[in-house]
Amino acid sequence: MKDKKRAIAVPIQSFNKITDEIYSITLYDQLIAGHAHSGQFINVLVPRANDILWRRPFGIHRINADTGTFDIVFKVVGRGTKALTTIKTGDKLDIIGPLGNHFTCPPDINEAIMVAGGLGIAPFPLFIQDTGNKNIQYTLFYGTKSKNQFCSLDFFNTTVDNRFLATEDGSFGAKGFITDSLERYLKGLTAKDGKYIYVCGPTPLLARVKQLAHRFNIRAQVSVETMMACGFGACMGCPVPLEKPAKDGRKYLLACKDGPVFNMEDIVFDE
Amino acid sequence: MKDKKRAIAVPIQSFNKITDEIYSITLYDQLIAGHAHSGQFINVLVPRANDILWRRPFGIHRINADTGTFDIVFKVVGRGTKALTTIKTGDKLDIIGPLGNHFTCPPDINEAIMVAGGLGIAPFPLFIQDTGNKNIQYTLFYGTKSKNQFCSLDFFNTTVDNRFLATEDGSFGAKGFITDSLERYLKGLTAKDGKYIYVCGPTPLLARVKQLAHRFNIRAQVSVETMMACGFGACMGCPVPLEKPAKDGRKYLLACKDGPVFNMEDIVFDE
Amino acid sequence: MSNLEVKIGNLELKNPVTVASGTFGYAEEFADFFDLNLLGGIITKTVTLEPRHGNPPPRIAETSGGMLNSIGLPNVGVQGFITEKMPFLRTLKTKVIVNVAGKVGEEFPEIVRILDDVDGIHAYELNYSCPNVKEGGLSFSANATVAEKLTASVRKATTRPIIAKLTPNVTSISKIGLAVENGGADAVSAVNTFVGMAIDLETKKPKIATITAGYSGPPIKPIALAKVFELCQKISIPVIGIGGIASTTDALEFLVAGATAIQVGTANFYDPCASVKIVQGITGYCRENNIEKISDIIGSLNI
Amino acid sequence: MSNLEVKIGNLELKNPVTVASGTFGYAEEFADFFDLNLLGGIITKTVTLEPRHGNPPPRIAETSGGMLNSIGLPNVGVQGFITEKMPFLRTLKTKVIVNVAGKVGEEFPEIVRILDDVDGIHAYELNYSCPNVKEGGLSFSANATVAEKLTASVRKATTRPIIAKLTPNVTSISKIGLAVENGGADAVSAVNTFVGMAIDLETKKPKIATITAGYSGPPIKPIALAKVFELCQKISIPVIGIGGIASTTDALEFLVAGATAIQVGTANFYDPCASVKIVQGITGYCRENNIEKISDIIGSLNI
Ligand SMILES: Cc1cc2nc3c(=O)[nH]c(=O)nc-3n(C[C@H](O)[C@H](O)[C@H](O)COP(=O)(O)OP(=O)(O)OC[C@H]3O[C@@H](n4cnc5c(N)ncnc54)[C@H](O)[C@@H]3O)c2cc1C
Ligand SMILES: Cc1cc2nc3c(=O)[nH]c(=O)nc-3n(C[C@H](O)[C@H](O)[C@H](O)COP(=O)(O)OP(=O)(O)OC[C@H]3O[C@@H](n4cnc5c(N)ncnc54)[C@H](O)[C@@H]3O)c2cc1C
Ligand SMILES: Cc1cc2nc3c(=O)[nH]c(=O)nc-3n(C[C@H](O)[C@H](O)[C@H](O)COP(=O)(O)O)c2cc1C
Ligand SMILES: Cc1cc2nc3c(=O)[nH]c(=O)nc-3n(C[C@H](O)[C@H](O)[C@H](O)COP(=O)(O)O)c2cc1C
Ligand code: FES
Ligand code: FES
Repeated sequence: MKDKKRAIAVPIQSFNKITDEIYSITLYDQLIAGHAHSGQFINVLVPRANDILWRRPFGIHRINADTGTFDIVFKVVGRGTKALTTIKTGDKLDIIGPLGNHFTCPPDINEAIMVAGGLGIAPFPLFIQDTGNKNIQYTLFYGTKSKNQFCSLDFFNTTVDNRFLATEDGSFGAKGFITDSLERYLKGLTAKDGKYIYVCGPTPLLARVKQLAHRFNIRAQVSVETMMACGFGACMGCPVPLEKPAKDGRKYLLACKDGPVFNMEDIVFDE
Repeated sequence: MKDKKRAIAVPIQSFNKITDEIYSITLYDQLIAGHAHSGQFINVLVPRANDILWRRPFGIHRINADTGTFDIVFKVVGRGTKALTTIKTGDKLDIIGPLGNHFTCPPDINEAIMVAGGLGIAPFPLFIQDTGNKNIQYTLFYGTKSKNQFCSLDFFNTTVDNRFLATEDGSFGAKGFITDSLERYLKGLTAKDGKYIYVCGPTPLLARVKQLAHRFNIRAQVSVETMMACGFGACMGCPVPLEKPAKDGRKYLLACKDGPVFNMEDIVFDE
Repeated sequence: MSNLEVKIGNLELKNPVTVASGTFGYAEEFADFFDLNLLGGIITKTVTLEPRHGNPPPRIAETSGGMLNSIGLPNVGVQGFITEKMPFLRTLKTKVIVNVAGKVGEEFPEIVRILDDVDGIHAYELNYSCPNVKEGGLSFSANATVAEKLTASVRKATTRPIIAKLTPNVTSISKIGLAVENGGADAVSAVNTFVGMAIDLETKKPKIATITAGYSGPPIKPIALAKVFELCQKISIPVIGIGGIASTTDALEFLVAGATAIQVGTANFYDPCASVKIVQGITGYCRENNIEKISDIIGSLNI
Repeated sequence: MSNLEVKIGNLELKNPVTVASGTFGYAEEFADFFDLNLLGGIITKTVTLEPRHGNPPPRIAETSGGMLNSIGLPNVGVQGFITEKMPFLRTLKTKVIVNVAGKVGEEFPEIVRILDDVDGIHAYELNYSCPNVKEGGLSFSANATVAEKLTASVRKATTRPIIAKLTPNVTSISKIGLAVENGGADAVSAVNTFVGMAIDLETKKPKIATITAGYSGPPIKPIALAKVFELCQKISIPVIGIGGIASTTDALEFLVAGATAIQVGTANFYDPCASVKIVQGITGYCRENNIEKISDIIGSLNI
């Protein structure tokens, strides 16, 4: 989908604290609810407190085409997300979106291995909604710091075939990094055809998954996060370094315009 | 009273919209409730929205020594006062105060002629509370732009002997400037001994009252407003020009430290 | 309707509101958001002789109310610009000003000569002042002699209007302004970004890969306005004001200080319609204040 | 407890947190708010040879997150300072640094000579850089030769440490830094305010009576930090960092960039306890990060 870009004030249908420091917002926008795909994001003008300059990007988490609404989930990590907690149901939120490209499913896929770290879970409900009509087995690897940091588990209860959870402090699921669970799983796989990894999360997790995908020779798509001043290709502030120059000679692609989803093998993580 | 300066977070006992764009806040602080005098002010750290840097000064409007509370009243005129409307009862407000000097009554006073323009009404309830034990006749001249801009009229109903109200648009009281009413009143006065003018309001009003006080040869005290970066004598940003150099040679006094109350005849209005 | 037209040399803008180089891409990035033809003019991202990749990440950081950037002038080079970007720009019914920069002085007239054969370009802005490239960059407009010579060399290469974009990171911006005026510039634009820096305390690394970077946005406005005022007092050619302009009030302040036109920069990022809102705001201001022509405001500072 | 001591020449501060001239009065103004002896040092409002009235109002204006001031150095003059302000300052158990300025160059050593007979003064800060006085002001530190000579003349007048306070309104602050180092300064402090301006659209008047004014507060921090970093890279004497410092994080960024100490300025106005909070914040930071001595942080930038 090539979307016409738009800055629009959309009604806040509901705003909820869903777990420790994590909130969800349901926004009414027929266009996004009708057309957006997993990996795409919106860029939100947060309330102008705390000397904030830029918008803040958030992935489209889930859509409800019937009600014309969609959800984002976010975690309070700094001044922008803190300011965002002051919104109220009934207000409008000024957003730009849908922005960016999205995850894609190759025709030969039989298993989607989703790997999420923390709020990296954001695109995956929509991923399942997007692709649910295909004959795919869904396997979810989802790790957080601690028990009270998971979100949308209900959704995944009924939609994924396999679920691996881990917490760094061991308060829920396996103790340790979710990539350890992933590694065990990949080791145990007999056939690799038709398996595909989709990953979103903090950079160290992405870098580790890249190693694993390479080692086990499984294709992977990744949704990256970078700082974004604009989100729509105007500032050139969001470069993603490439393993080797693109066909047009570029050494960097732009996370907001050429991404946020990339083929794992194409890009470099600076760790 | 020579107060020890203090920056303190005081509980917001209540916060109310009292009329068009005008709000009152009741704050709990035994020291101010017990000791402050009319003309003194507090300097308020408003919620840090809208790129605000400085505190905002507000006069102490009224005190309730029994409950240990005092009121300020303010009008929304810009970004600071707008941000101030987001406070909530039960929160704390970070203030510095009491600051500044105050109105004084000479022993020979028999009539206090209070002249207020708009929010210049702020110090006068406390003025009456301060001086009410003396044998003074209180005359109030109170002008605003329009009917819905008056505040604390109830208080004055029961405390002043004479009341003159005016609005610029004629929607309440006399039509025109309150200084016109004052001029008529001063013209009608037979004896001038023991009469004293106390005035607070926008600079053009002060300048006009200065002329009248001079013309009718009545002593006057004025509470001035200037921009204030600190409010406690540190920035030297609030100079008030003197008619003639002070005893120590100074050409300017500081509104926050030497004022905000001055003898009308000592200071120059730049209009 | 008030007359909002202004003239920069013999370049006529329908209104004084333009957009700053590097903050508006090649205009196409904003075409979905509003009718670009409502703007007085568009200034492109800097074009260089050869294509450039730009600097490694991180290139941007948000500060208190402003931002740092060290993008490093990534662009497809002048030939790529002509084939890839000009076709869209040529469809616009507003003035197109191409911002150019050379690695060395000689490249400036060279690029301008190449572009001079291309239709649909109305003027050049010479980026003498990017603090984020190793080669040249700042130095072109930190030294009056260099700036004058460079301008004179470009002057010989084109009859189209040339606007010298000045750095604020100098002791006396008006000295540089006088130098480029002598060199034959039709106008100056000021200011480019300030050299700034931020540090990530956790990693103890600079927040931008190139250590220092260009500082922009609302926090620079008071300094930019003082620089623009200084230029307006001292030089005879028009001054285009830039620096932290985010609202109609900001824009009008620059005009009152003497700027003939303004550029909206960083504000485009968080509000892609910021520039057109300022066009509307100025229109409204003139109507409400019965201002017949915008030139009545320009330089109307009451001192 | 970590060791927070730092040395500025042979001046020992118990911690690197001091307060900027003109933002802390003569310390007495803040005595009610907290125990002044917790600070590393106190820098007084500028003292001049003769008393000064200061500039006419309006002297201050609030901008987006920052402020403009043109106070004009009102003060009681050096004799008044000695009789009226020193008695209180002498009671303090922290270092007292007297900031001095001359109308003409010769007044600097003259004032310092007068103060040199006075007990309780630990160092001088030379205000070469006030943008708000007609006489001299900026020019003393905008020119390297002038700055060097002036410093040398003060050097001859005293054995107490001298700190040259530099203006940021120059092309190369490190050139001036080198000059005052050569002139014999024990340290530099940077930066003073930036030349800035704001206009009241309704009256079309500048918001400050002197038209341009000094810009300070959080918005200048990124530029100030870049200037301090430049100085630390290029000169050998200690640098005291100033500019928009309002939090512990801000202060630590300057130390990491190489500053030996810092000054809290504009933040004192809205939070009179800002400086002591930073002392506490740095103490806490060192404890949590097992930093034995503050000098391990200074200049620890990871590049
Ligand atoms: C395409 C995209 C989709 C995203 N989707 C989600 C989502 O669905 N849910 C969610 O909670 N978060 C998401 N993020 C991250 C989110 O944008 C940041 O957490 C948010 O911008 C932080 O704002 P802040 O002001 O609270 O943090 P700041 O105070 O600005 O910074 C706090 C920390 O967050 C980091 N940070 C700030 N901005 C960004 C950014 N744009 N990208 C990455 N890190 C940043 C900073 O480096 C810093 O470490 C997404 C980011 C991108 C680029
Ligand atoms: C000693 C003193 C006592 C005061 N008491 C009261 C009071 O009891 N009730 C009340 O409503 N107001 C009072 N004021 C005025 C009040 O401080 C200003 O209205 C307020 O600071 C404006 O803040 P703002 O951010 O909303 O306005 P801004 O957006 O900062 O400015 C809006 C307008 O208000 C003016 N203004 C801003 N700050 C001040 C200031 N410190 N003094 C005067 N004008 C200013 C500006 O020039 C501008 O025209 C008092 C002022 C002083 C100095
Ligand atoms: C992300 C970014 C990229 C920029 N790129 C360029 C550029 O390519 N060429 C140029 O002349 N100026 C460039 N600038 C400077 C702007 O054109 C402008 O001069 C500066 O940002 C000040 O204006 P502002 O505060 O409104 O942003 C860039 C600024 C930013 C923030
Ligand atoms: C109101 C005000 C008055 C000042 N007066 C002086 C002064 O008398 N002497 C001086 O050297 N610097 C003076 N300064 C400059 C400060 O000391 C400091 O260098 C500058 O404000 C930058 O720091 P900041 O951003 O933390 O305020 C003054 C600054 C302000 C805001
Ligand atoms: S965020 Fe601006 S180009 Fe990607
Ligand atoms: S407001 Fe700072 S000295 Fe008066």
